[in-house]
Amino acid sequence: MVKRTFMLVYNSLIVFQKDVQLEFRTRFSINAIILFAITTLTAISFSVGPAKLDITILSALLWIILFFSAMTGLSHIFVREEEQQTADTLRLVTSPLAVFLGKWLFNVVLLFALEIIIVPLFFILMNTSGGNSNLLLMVLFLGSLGLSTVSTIIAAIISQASARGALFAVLAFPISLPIIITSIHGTRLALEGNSVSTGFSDLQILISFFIVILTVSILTFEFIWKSN
Amino acid sequence: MWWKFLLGIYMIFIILGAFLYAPTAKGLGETTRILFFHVPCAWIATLAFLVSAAYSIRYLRSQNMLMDLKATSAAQIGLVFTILATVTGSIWANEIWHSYWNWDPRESSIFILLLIYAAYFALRSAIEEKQQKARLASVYSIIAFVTVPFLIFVVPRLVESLHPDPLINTQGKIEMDSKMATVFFGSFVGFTALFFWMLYLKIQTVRLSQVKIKVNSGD
Amino acid sequence: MVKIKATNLSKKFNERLIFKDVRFELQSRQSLVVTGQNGSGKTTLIRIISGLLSPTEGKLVFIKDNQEIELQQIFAFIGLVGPYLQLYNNLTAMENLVFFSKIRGLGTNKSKILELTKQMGLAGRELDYVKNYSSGMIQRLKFVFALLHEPPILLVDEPTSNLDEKGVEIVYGLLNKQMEDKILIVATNNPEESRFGQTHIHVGL
Amino acid sequence: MEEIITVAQTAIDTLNNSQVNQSSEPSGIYVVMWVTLIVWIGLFSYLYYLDRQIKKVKNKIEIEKEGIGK
Repeated sequence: MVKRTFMLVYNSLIVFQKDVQLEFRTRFSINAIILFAITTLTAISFSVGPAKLDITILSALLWIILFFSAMTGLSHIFVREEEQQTADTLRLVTSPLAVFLGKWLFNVVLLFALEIIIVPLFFILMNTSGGNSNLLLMVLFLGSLGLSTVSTIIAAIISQASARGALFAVLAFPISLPIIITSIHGTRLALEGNSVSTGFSDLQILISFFIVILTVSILTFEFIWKSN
Repeated sequence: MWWKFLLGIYMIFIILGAFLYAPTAKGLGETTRILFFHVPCAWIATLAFLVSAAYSIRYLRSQNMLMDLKATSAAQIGLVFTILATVTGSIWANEIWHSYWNWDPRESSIFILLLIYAAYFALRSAIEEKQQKARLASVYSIIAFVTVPFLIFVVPRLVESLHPDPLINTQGKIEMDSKMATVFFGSFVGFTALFFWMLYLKIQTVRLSQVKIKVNSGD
Repeated sequence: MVKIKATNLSKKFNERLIFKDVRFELQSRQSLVVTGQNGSGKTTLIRIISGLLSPTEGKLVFIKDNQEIELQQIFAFIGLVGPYLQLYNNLTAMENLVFFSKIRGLGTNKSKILELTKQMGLAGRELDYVKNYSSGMIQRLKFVFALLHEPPILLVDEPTSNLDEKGVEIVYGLLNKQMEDKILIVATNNPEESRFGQTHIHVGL
Repeated sequence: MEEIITVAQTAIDTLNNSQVNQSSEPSGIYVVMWVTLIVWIGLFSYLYYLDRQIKKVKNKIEIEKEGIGK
């Protein structure tokens, strides 16, 4: 049993490494996701002007930007494989789970890379202080972990359907609502400077949602990946 | 076949009970009676989704198209009840809070369920090949089903950040005296029976439309 | 010793029958040729045999030392070359092949890769991007990909598409070599290639 | 449709006069009426849609049966 899990982890890392290699060559997803986030952010801060927005709206805005940036960039990882007909080659060489974990890891890293750029920029452009930063970091970490998991499994589904682009946000939005709502609430608490303990129930929800969605994705991915 | 006739009579009693027998809750006046119709619709919307997800799991395990057909039928009826629940909910909200929509926890959960149904059918219409459509739609309904329970903890947070004043939530718990409770649960049972009858009807209709006339050729 | 047994395979896409009652049994040193015009279901049958697609009816069984192999494991036993299988254009040929050999658990094993690329006449071009390859070269590279793990079963869908005569000669030599001690299944509508199979199946109504 | 509405109307009037009208908004009961109507009209139209489907299937079977008969 140990050998099989080792093989699984090893294969997932190879899939991940291949996707990173491909991404550096084309830089297709990273450009799409960062450009989208920056344009949305500047558009918002431009229209808001110098006014200081109330904290609830700010935290809602932050997560809306993150959600829709995810919708722009996180589906390429599967859609590209199907469009360039390399998905069948991949089906021949490794197990579905290794493919899912490799691509899931890629989306998690991609979303974190986006956040490293966008979140500081967000606070600068919206001229607000970070409030209780470790609560904020925890909410951001767990929220985007859940968001990238939902985006990965939904991307796998739409890569098999036609009209892919429009469908991605329509399918992913209701599923990620629990993350978005809880993260907005958590971010608001953080920006108001509350302690981690007050925001603890939000973190609990985010962790349990992430674990549940990852488990169900692992159980169902095989049915998405294998065409019958 | 007699139980169908009885169900009709039973539902008539429920309506009469709702209008004449059950008292009204204080502060809500006559509009309390909406309770007997709105809440069962919302309950059926969730029950239909549970039934659909269960059939989806059975489809994935058995690859038997009949399971997918039942899942879609349950989802379609569920969508009808979700729309009814959303409409009746907003009418009731307008009566009590004088605004058709204010993201009260129940309204938002039903609305999110409506979004999930809409996404489910959007996905189904985006795929041509029958088996692939069944497979992907089943997976989506299972994933969506797993996220629905989280809404119960999460949606109140949405309200708390949008409507900090507690007035909205007073109506959360309605104390029901015995008369009201009997009509309320009676209506629940009636609507559930109605749902399963409609489900049976829908499944038979679709199965009939797929029947092939087997030509018993002599040779 | 590997065996494939297929019993009355049939495939339907939304009520459209592609083929039915396909039956064959193959052991080492036996080969099969599948013929039929394009769109007749040749490719669908090959995809079913390779495990990419499951049949509507019928059963496909892989047996190794008379023990049935699980569906997930059969990929290690199969090499597939087909027009619908693409390699990663934005990676070089070597990067592609190293990725495939590592993920098949063979480590980087560059020596095998170089040996196969030389055999296919691609020596010296391993570090170019696949997107700069001509379609003939890509077809040859697909053979390298398919033979990397020395599969007991080689499935080839239209073996000589886009190949010049030099390429055709190499591929035919390769198919003959495979027939010597392993299983070969070729799908083609080029009558000249039907000599590669003792048994023949014609697909299409 | 008109008779049904007048019947409902008389039922409501008798109801209002017979009970002491405790609720401040007399219109409350009408809202309940509308809600009930919406629920039953919704269900009725869905069942009518199902009925249409069954009729379509019946015609299809008839045609196919005639086809075989010839």
